[in-house]
Amino acid sequence: MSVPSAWYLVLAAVLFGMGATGLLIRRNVLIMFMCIELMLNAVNLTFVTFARLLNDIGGQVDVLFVLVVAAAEVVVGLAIIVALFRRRAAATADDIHILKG
Amino acid sequence: MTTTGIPLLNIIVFLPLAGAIVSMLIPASASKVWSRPVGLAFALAELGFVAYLVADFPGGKAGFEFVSSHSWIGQFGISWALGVDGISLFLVAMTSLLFPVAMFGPAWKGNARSFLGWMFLLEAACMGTFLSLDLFVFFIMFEITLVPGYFIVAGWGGARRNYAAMKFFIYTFAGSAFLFVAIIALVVLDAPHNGGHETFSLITLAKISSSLPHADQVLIFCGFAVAFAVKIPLVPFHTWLPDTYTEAPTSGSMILAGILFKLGAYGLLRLGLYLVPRGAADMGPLLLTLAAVGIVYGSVVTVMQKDLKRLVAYASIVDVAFIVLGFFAFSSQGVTGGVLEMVNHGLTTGAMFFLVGIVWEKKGTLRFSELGGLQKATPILASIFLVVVLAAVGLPGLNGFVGEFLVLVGTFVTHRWWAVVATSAVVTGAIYMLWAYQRVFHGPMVEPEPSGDEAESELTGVGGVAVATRTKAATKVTDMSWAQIAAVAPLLAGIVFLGVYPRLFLDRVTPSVNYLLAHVEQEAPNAHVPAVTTQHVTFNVPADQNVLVSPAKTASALRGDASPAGSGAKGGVG
Amino acid sequence: MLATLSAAMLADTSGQALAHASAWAVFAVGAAMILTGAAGVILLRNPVHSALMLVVTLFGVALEFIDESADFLAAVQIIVYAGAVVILFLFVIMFLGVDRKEAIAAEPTKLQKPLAALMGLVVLVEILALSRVDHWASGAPAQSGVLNGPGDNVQKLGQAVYTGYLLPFEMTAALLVIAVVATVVLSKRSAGSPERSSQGDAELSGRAGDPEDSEVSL
Amino acid sequence: MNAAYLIVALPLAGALILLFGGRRITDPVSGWLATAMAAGSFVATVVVWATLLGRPSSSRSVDKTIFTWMPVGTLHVSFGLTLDPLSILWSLFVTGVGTLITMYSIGYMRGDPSFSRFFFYLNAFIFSMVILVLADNYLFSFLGWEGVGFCSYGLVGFWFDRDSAAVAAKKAFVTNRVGDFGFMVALYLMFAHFGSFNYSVVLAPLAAGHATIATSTATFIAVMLVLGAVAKSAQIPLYMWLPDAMEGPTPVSALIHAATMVTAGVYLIARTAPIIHFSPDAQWIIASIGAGTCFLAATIACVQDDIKRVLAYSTISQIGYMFLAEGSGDYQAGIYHTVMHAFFKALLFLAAGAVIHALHDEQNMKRMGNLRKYLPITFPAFIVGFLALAAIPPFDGFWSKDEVLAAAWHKSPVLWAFGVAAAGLTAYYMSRQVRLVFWGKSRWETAAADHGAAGDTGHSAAGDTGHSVAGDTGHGSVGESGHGSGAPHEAPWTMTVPLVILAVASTFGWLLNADFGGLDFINKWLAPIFPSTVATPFTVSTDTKWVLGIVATAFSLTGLALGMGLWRKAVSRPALEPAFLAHAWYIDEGIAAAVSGPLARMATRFSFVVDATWVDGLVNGVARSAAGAGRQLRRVQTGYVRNYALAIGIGTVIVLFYVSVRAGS
Repeated sequence: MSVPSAWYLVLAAVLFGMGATGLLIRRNVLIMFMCIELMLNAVNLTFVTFARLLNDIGGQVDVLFVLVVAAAEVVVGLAIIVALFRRRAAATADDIHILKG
Repeated sequence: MTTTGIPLLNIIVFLPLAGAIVSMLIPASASKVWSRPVGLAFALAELGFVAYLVADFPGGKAGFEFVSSHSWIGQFGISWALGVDGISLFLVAMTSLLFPVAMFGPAWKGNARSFLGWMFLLEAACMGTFLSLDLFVFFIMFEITLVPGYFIVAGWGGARRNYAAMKFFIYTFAGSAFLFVAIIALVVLDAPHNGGHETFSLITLAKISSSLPHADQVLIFCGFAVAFAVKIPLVPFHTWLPDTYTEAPTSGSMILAGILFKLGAYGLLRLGLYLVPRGAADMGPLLLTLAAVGIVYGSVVTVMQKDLKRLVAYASIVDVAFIVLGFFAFSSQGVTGGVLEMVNHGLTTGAMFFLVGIVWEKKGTLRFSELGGLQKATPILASIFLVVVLAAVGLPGLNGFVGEFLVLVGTFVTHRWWAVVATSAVVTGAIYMLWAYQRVFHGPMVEPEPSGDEAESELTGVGGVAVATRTKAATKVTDMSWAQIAAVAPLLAGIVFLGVYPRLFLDRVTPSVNYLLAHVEQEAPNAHVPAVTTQHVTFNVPADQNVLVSPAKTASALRGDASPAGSGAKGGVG
Repeated sequence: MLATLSAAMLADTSGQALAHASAWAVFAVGAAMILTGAAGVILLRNPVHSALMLVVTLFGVALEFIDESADFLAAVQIIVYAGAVVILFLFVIMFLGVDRKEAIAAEPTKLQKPLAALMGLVVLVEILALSRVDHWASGAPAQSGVLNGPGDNVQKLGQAVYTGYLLPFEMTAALLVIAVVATVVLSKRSAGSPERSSQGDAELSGRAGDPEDSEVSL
Repeated sequence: MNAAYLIVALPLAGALILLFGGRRITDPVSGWLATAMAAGSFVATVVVWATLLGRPSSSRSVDKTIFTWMPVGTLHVSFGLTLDPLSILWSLFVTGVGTLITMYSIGYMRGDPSFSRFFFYLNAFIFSMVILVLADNYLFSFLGWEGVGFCSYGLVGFWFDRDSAAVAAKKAFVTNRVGDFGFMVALYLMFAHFGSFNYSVVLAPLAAGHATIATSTATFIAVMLVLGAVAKSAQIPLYMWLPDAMEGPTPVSALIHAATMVTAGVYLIARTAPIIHFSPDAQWIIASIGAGTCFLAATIACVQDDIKRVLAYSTISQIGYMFLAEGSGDYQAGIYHTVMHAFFKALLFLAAGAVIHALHDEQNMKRMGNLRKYLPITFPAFIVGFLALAAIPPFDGFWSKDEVLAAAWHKSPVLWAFGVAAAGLTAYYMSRQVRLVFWGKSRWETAAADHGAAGDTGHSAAGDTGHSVAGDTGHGSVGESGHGSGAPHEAPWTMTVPLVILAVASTFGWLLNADFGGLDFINKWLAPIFPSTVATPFTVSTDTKWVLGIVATAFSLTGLALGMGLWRKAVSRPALEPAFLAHAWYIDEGIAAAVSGPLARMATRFSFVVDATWVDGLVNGVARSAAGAGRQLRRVQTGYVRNYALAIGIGTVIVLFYVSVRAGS
């Protein structure tokens, strides 16, 4: 038989954890976006694994949707970044803290 | 809807609102010419309608008259319900009388359109509060009063007006949170006893008030009590009052002291006693004690004030404590006296603040150390002030005495030592009022010297204006103008009339009060409403035994039909 | 190719061992790619390098998809992510000229980094712990169609998407349109606005006014 | 009987006209208007009296209700008049003396800028006083009670621009308010017990013997009412206001603070006799207060320098006699003395006013002297008043005081001893006064030289400054004769006519209640008010009366002889004028020190520390702590997106932890 599902799930969990950590550690907005992509991929991996485990095509369908949403998100997010950079050279996320109380 | 076919109460509530809108709509260019006449017309029209209401109100009836009820938010049992009974009748009358005086009597500067607009809005809200028969309407109206109150103080007040207005707003608004919770709790908890339907109707809620558990009633009453104690204000919730009154413009002080106080006292009576009688009966002794403490404490604090307006403000604390004392005596005389005190205090304090405002105009200061000997230059002002002072002190023949005496005698019947303690105000009241009068009007004429003392001007709240007016004061102090005399005349007439012939008032109030007390007696066995039959009273000195033994508590006795045996002839024929 | 191969191996009982071994091999390669790439993304200081490492991760994920016989998704993963998204990232990086190295060591808030690392670890542990919980899966038969039935993966996926998942599918379409519109609006330069205004700088960095002013004190 | 309404209505009308007329009613007109109204009231009283006299003695009580005042529940109070022997008797001398003094004031107050205000107060006073007396219930009577207090306030502080007058006015009012406290508490208990304030409900059944009342209740009501009476009548412990009240114009002192208002307490006690009857304790209290006051005030009067203050303390002392009589159960004697006192004390005050008037507002006796040569009418009038007050037969005071002392003897010889001692002192201080004022050297000539600069006592100095107001605008004949240069001169006829009338009354007034020959009109007249169920009758044998009368007269004559002898030439005798007496036993100062010291400090602390710091501070503390918490919490909002993300992450971790623990179990 193929590799047990647990391995995939552990792999996905590790990937998710790395993505989350990276999101919190890095200050470059673009890299933070990449970390989000990592987390999304971890989720996708989980979906596919469960689809196989449960013999359900729905998991793969969900992955398709996540792909679409991720694409849309990246597009809009990058547009925002471009708009921000146009107003000022905000190299990092920490330069923007207008909400400081 | 009404006996005469016109929706009188709706007119009374909405006419000032129309006045507010019209006042605001007058263009700025025409404001100088038109604002005052148009405002006066509205205020007098309102007064006319209220006068018609008073004249048309049937004497000797206990229930609500002129009731007007329309469903508003049906699914929650909220309706636009107005009605008037003996208790609210004269509060409405006083409101309609005091507002024109406050609007057009004292001098005020600034934007006439918005000033009159706020004042009319305030009048409408006050009318709505007094007349509402629906808790939802009551709450909304009660809260609306804060908005114009805030803007009048903050817009036309003294040097520290922003501080005062903010304090006033936050204090009373915090109290309102309790009111809101109490109302919601009452409505929700009462719903199962009303066939599962929520209702905000005062009358329906009162009918089922006995089915509410005792503990719930106490809690709900506490909510009411806190909210209204802040508004009244009862010691120790009073500290917003001196600041607000001192900083408010003369008109604002008149309205705040004359009418806004009464909203709280009225609420205590209408919501507290009427809707949760058992809670009221349980907490009654506490409020009585607070009132008695307030009378003594307020008197002591008032005596030492150094500023005329602050003194009048603190004196108000004593007066309103009398109102609360009367309410929670649970006797016919006490509650009626309390209601009369509400009207009295409106007239007296309204007039007092008006006159204080005139003193301020004349001298540019209100500190006692800078005043004195005014009677020489302003005999008419001094005489009118003296009448008002004597009314406040409780000289028989003026209104203050009737209310005070009824409150005290009514309290004595049920809680005698509280009454004895409260009577001490007769002495202290004379001390601080006459002291103030002496310092302002008697003695040699004092010419205030312009001083650069910052702390001083901050205390009196006069700021830079003082210096400007002082130079004027140094030249020549003139007596009151005819317009000012005309403005205060209605209040004086009320003061004298209620002192000499309060019967017009009492005949209409007493039935409602007795009805209320009968309700309390029936719903709350713990209230110990006396049957005002007095044969069984014994009083032992020095041991204070069971002082009041009244086995027969009959409703008829409560309504005042019964007279002591063998004395009916004299008392009744009268 | 690999997919068909492995599918054939699964069908063939005699080749079970081989299939088993190859599946493990694929998994291991994919896992290594994924972890290396992810580590590269979060640790490399140059954004361009990070983007390239992201590609490695995406390819690794695609490998795992193949290993799990999600052929279509593997293809889409490579086309959309590696082909479009990462290119977009690189384009923006180059376009904006922000391929400067980031000083990862410097951190304005002290606790941020250790806490973040700790949190990542705890999340990992918790997820693993949760994966031990098995009573959430009901084991009920699939609702949206079986995965292992006849027909190839693309056919079954298409069947599901255009029948049971039609409405969500349409909504993703709407979402994409909205995203396009949003992008156009966001990137459009408003007329007359200066390229980089000092005022904008102040606004965004929160230094427009001293916040102490707005205190309400009683 | 409808004339009764006129008794009340005429002074009221006069007061209202003068109030609204204000300064438009000029100098003499308002005075004459007020006099006419008072006289009309007197005439109406006489008519009512005559009508009552025409009735059998058992039906001489008529109630007339005007309208209902306060109807609330069982409380039912009316404006109503009761016309009975007691109220009519009081009304007679109030309106009678009131008319004379109003007339006297026309001359005395001439030229005062607030002339009509003065007469407004006088008429208002007479109105209030007749209300007090004629009311048919306690509450309406209380209205008059407070009304006279208000008029007293206005008249004592009439020259308001001098501080001493303003302070004295306030002190009088506030002290009376202490008494009102007692009055009001008595009213509450009366309502709680009887359900009414009407004399016909409260008193009539008791007086008729139909009802009884528990001793404790009777004591409490009586004691509380006596507290009111004590304040109004300036008895121990609330007498301090009366000497200060001499700051008012002299006619006011004569009318309000000697003849009428201060006897209101006597009236109240007489009226309440049916209740007091049930309380021996209360009777003892009243008698003791009376005896104590009459002696204490007499001692103080011996050393006063101010001509009016001597008379003021004398008034306090004499009212003590009235209380003594009432406490001893002989109400008629008390009332008899009240009426006689009204005559001779009004006479003394008016004569003193004439003296002051003649000396341009000099009130210090030490700066008078030898005035008998300059005041041909005032001098004999003053002497008549002096003899009457000193209880020298056959003048008024002798007869009435004799009856009072007989009653006191019956009650207790100790009380009697106080009374007799006070009688001796009275004769002494009055002869001292007469000596200082009318004999000796003309010290006013030198005094006039350093007029204003001098001033041993604050009061005479205050008198100077106060009256300079009137003097500036031409104060009657004083202004004409010029300051200090001209000799003292007799007052105008409007002032002397009342003097003469009162002097005649002081000489022959005693015939109204002579103890012999069936002339005891007052006793007979009042008999229906004080039946045996109200005042237990007692008789003192004629022999005892003789003895007592002779002893008392001996004391009086001794005092008179001592006073006349010791003060024949001396102006100052420090040994006889000890400071503690001049300072009235330091009682007033002691109270003032207590009030302005610790009490004021406590009040100040309440006002400016407790209220501002604690009560307000508590509330502000809540607000401040909320603001402070906000200020601290604000730091969490760094504005860094990653911090927020971390917070979200931590929250997620916590939720996941919870879920895994719960789900794992």
